[in-house]
Amino acid sequence: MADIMPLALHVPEPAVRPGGVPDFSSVKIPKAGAVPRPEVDIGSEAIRDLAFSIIRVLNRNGEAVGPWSGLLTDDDLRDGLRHMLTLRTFDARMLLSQRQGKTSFYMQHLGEEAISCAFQKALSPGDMNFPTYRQAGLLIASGYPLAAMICQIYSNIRDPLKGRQLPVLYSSKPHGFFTVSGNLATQYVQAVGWAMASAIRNDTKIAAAWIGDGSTAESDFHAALVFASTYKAPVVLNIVNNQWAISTFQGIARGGAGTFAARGLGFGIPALRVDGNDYLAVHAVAQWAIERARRNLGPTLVEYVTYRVGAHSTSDDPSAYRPKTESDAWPLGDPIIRLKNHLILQGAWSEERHKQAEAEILETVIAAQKEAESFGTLHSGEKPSAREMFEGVYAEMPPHLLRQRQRAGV
Amino acid sequence: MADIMPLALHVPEPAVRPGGVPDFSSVKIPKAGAVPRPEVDIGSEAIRDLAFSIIRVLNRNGEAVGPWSGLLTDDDLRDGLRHMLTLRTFDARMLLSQRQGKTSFYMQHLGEEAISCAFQKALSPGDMNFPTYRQAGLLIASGYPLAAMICQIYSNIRDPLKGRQLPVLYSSKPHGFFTVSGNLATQYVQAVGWAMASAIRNDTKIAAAWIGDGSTAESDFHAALVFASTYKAPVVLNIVNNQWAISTFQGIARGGAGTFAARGLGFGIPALRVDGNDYLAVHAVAQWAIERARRNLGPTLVEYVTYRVGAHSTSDDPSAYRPKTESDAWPLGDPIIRLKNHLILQGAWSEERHKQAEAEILETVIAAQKEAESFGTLHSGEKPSAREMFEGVYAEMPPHLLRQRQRAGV
Amino acid sequence: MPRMSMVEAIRDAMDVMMARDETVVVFGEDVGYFGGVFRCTYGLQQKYGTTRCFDAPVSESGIVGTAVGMAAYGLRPCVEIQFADYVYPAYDQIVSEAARLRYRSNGEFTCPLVVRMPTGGGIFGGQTHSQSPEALFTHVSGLKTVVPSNPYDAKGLLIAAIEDPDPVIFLEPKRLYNGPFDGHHDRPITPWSQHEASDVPAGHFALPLGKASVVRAGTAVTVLAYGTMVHVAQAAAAETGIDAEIIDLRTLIPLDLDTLAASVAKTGRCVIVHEATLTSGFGAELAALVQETCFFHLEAPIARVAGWDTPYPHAQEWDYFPGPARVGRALAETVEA
Amino acid sequence: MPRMSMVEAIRDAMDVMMARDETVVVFGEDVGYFGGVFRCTYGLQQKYGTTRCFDAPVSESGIVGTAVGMAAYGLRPCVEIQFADYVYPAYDQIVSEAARLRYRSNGEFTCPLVVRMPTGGGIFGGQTHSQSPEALFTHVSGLKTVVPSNPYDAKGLLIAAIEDPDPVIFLEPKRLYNGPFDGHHDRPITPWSQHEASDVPAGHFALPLGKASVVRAGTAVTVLAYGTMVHVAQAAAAETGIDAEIIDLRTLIPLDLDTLAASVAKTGRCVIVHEATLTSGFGAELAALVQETCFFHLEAPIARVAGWDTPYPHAQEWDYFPGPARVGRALAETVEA
Ligand SMILES: Cc1ncc(C[n+]2csc(CCOP(=O)(O)OP(=O)(O)O)c2C)c(N)n1
Ligand SMILES: Cc1ncc(C[n+]2csc(CCOP(=O)(O)OP(=O)(O)O)c2C)c(N)n1
Ligand SMILES: [Mg+2]
Ligand SMILES: [Mg+2]
Repeated sequence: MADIMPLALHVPEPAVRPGGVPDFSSVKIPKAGAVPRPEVDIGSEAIRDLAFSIIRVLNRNGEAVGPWSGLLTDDDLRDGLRHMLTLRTFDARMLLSQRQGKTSFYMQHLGEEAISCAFQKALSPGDMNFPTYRQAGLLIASGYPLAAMICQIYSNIRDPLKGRQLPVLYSSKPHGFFTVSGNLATQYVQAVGWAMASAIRNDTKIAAAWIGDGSTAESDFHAALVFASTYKAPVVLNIVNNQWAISTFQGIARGGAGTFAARGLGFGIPALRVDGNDYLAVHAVAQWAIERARRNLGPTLVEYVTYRVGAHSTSDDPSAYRPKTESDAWPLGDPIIRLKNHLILQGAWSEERHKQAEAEILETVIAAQKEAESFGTLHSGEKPSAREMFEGVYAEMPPHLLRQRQRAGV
Repeated sequence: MADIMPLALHVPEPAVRPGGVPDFSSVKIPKAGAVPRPEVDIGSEAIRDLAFSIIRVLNRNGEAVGPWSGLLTDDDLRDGLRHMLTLRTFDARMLLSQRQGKTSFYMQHLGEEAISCAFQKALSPGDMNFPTYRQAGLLIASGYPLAAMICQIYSNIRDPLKGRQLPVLYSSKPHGFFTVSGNLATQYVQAVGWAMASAIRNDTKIAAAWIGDGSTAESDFHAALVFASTYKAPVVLNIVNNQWAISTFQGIARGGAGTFAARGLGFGIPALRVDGNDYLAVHAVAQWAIERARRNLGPTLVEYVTYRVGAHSTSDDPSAYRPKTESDAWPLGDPIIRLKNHLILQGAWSEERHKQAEAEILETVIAAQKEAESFGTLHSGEKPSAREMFEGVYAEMPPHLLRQRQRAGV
Repeated sequence: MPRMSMVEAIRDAMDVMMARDETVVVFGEDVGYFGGVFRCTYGLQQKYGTTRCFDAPVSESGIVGTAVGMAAYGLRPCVEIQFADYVYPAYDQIVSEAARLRYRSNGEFTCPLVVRMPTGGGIFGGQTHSQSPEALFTHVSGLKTVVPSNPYDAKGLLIAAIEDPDPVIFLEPKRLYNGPFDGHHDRPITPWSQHEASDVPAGHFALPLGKASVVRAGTAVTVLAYGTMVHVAQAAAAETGIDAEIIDLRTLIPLDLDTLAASVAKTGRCVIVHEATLTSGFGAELAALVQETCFFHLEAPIARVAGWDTPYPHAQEWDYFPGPARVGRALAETVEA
Repeated sequence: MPRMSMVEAIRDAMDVMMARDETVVVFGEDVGYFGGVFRCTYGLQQKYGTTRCFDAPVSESGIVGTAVGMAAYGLRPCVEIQFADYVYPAYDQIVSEAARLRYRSNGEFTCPLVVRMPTGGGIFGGQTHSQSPEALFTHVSGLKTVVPSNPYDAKGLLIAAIEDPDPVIFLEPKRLYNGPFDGHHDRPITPWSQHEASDVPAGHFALPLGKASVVRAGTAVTVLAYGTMVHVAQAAAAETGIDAEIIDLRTLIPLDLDTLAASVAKTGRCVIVHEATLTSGFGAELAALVQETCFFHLEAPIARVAGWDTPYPHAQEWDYFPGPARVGRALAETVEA
């Protein structure tokens, strides 16, 4: 043992920190159109490589190329563009609202708009998303009223959740949007259970689970994969890899695996990686995975490669832990600009129409905001009552809560 | 959606149930010596296949063949045989003791003796095992006194654990045997933490984590792999796949993955499968993985393919859920017979010496048992005192416990 | 009426509900083909098929996590945790999710889920097969917590729990599974068939959650107990000859405070008994409530008899267990105080 | 003495211990490079390197699970759970492992571990950034539970916790991090620098675990409080003019029952205040102990003022929070009863 060298702990570090020059040269990006599109009933082993590559449709010139292209009409794509623009505009207004003290907290999607917007497009009515706090695009793309979202964010008297829940933790059963938890990863396994229930009842609905790169480290992620793998649950297991978990770079959660998609392979679950900033690619992969689920072929794991351009939340300042210009260096570009350029190239859009759309959307968002504000904000106007606070803990209020409500005098 | 077929839940079932004919034709068993032995600093991707094969050294004729052979001397092997025989004899006596009411509970190793006995042989003093309840071979192979084990099982006045712990949940720091938990999987991640601590302190000790096939479904398994992968902890992650978790066959925990070893690949952790009934193969693979850890190359996942021949515990009757003859059909044979035959073939052992060894070992075990019984059994003789029950909850007894002990009048 | 053990009553409750309601599903570790390590689900897979009753991976968080999703879908999962000692990996799903779905979604999503688990000691199970974690659930808003003490109650309460629109923690004192147990471990075991509470109605019958039962009327002191301790308290009363009024709480949340308070107002004295460790056990809440509600009736301090604040030991099981002698002593002290 | 906020005092405690003892390691989510979302570990990685202070994956069970292993090896890990609301995934490791290593191994393996976590509401954090789960730890034998209410105590108690040979749950009222808070959320925030408890000794200094402090002497009623509620109780006493004796428990387990009992024996009345939900909160244990110990001194029922039995709501935060008005009302009722 005398010649044994002492051990040393390996602690992964991001390539650069504030003050350094952003460097994404380690992110290997295949050409658009390069990754094949297998049949949906293929086994996970046969498509191992897809967990280590990146499926892309839009190339640098804005053309849609390769086997994953050609699924959406120009109308669909203009819809998609509008959804993304709406989400981005909504985010900007709500960030401002938070700074103005109209609410306590907000979380934006900047740079990640394509993922939730394009995914929702591939779902059918009745399907259920189990989202995190960064998938409001699912709501927007499914037509949920913006004013209702803002009322939730303001915790005002029209908040559908009666002021009980933190801003952005929406819920809408009719829009297939499961009540968001503040606890990370808990809902990943619930999505699997929901999907199992659909299969138990011989239903046709499928579920979609959502998680961030950082949160894949949580134990519930494992439970979800175990149950999905064992019972072949009709669920799409989405991982949004936006490179950061608050101040922690994705290497801390990922460890020695090349990718997050690789996790699925240990369970025999087909796993794909996709350019998360490419609306067409996201939609195509979502459709593929959803079809697998719908045809009872079991779960699919999808890793969306993207970048969190904004702060983690309004409580966060990313300049403390990463170079300010890192987002500019991100090699996959901006999802809105890329789709816009594609549509223009197709002759289905123009700079002018884009400006007009932006203006219209801003107007719509402002109108929704005004509507919401007519019902108050967190610190002004009528609030959900203290009486509401005691409701809904149980279907029927038990004696001890009745006593407490009485004591509170409400 | 009209043409969408209804979903249906897939619930895995074992190939046969009581009344059926045992069938292990689906267990693909490569020839002994067929699997290559890579350098220890190889990357996990380069040895993917090792997670889907089975490393074997002893062939049908009892010869040790291939690149994983040749590490142990005849003396070593005779030691190993003695350890396995001791464990088997010990088990038989303790099962009997439990039926005689000398203790409440017992768990045997029948068919799995090679794993813990051979693994221990590859460790160095100071290394730490985090075992489950089915690795007493680690203690036996490291020379822990049998009488002390029996005193623990009897919860008698000489029980090193003062009667506090369930039988077989031993603890021995000097023998590198971490206090066994009754809660499954919790200690897998503790082993990783212990190994990280060794690396933090620039020590040379490594840790070994142990888990059963069924327990890999627990969430702590994931936490262990995440932390081991991220910090490259010097730990060997052992999975004993004995085909059953109480009444539940391994397919329920494994799901769609071909093997349990495959789990490691999702984390970039080198993963090997080994014939758990082949003392030489177990030792060789253990040595390889331990060397990796010792050289700070990080964690290794090892799946031991074996079969739980006995009942899960003395509370279990396996004939209720699997064919009685299933263990006879198990294709990897009996670890003791295989090592014995090998030694005989080598000319280093004989039927006679074997019988003699069996007799000697039986005598040793009986002597230990007599010694232990002189200090009482669970229901006879002096017991660890009620006073002991109040000790050791904290280093120093806080006032409320003092009051309770007083109240108890002890 | 058929005679049933507690195991049979629990099984029958699930059987009745699975037959009546297609959305009831049962799963957990070893509960499918084998029928559970305590045999509470024996025969259900055979009768209702593998998609209504099945084996789960050894993952308590996965069992409860998937069950929460199923409940949100519209099923009524009734899952088993093999021992209450193993519920902790599922604790987050119970506390942060099951208990809060209704509240945080304003009723859009609900969680009609039952989590069954064997609880308590007395079987030489050591520290990981003996725990009584009820207080860890009674502190959590949104949960109901039930602890039956006999076959009749077990069936009626389990059916009510399965029918309840909210998550219910259903703790089954394992030492009572096959017969009543009054703490005299050295005496022969009596089966349920000789106990009147084994007369269990066939078919559907539910007992309301939130109603205690007075199992022995008395005037000298009120005893609050649940699960195994109901039987121990009865033995203690009989052996001391103290005219105790013994109340079986049956459900801890919601609590039948009116019945408790009426009794203590009458007797002026109160002894609380549970097997869980003393500090921050449910007995603390009971003592706090009783002194608050009945302060001006109380003639003596409320006493608590409970498991000691140590892990549940193996060899010293009967030193740990709050048996009739300890309860009797508290009765005597309280009556004399 | 240097003036410190609570964040600074906590950081300083870790800094002092890391400098003194090479076996002290600090990790958790975002605690390394960034220094923690509340900045409690800011600068420690830079000073002691990435193997002494580092970022952990988002896995509370992994953080505590690896820390238990490290503690068993011989380190003294001091880990952070980002919010107490997120401790549940680690609950099994705390309850089944950290709390029991010493007992079940008869002292062969021990667990000198500190789990720090921000607790309590008052920052509009909604149901998942506001919880006070202390009662879930006080029920578990083998754990100590500490809740400081000011910078001085925070430093002294955290150093004692790190030096303690057993696992300590260290709950930091996040609303107190940057200034004392008496519940008057509509008044301007005062920083710690204006409070005498921000006079914190430099270097090593430890306060014993298990000693309460009388923060206001009085004769009319005893108030038992900890964390944020110590300040709320002081405001309530000032505003009602009731001569309350206010006791800051500082550590819940071990509890300084002698100090509590002496006070209640003197005042004959007791009000217990905590922010956690009422039912089965630590106040229940306090009420049970006080009535047991001081029964013949008590002139009025012991009152509890606590968070309501609901999840912590967002909009109704100040309806939920047991502020000075509610505490004052209980003081008045108890004094008049
Ligand atoms: C159980 C739990 N632990 C910790 C947190 C605090 N937290 C909120 S978001 C976050 C980072 C999540 O990162 P990631 O999963 O990558 O998602 P992203 O924010 O990048 O979308 C953390 C640690 C939490 N909400 N829940
Ligand atoms: C957390 C937890 N859940 C459940 C159990 C009950 N239990 C004990 S052993 C066992 C099966 C374990 O099977 P496996 O991991 O394959 O190990 P083996 O017994 O085959 O060696 C179960 C479910 C437990 N001890 N701990
Ligand atoms: Mg992220
Ligand atoms: Mg097994």
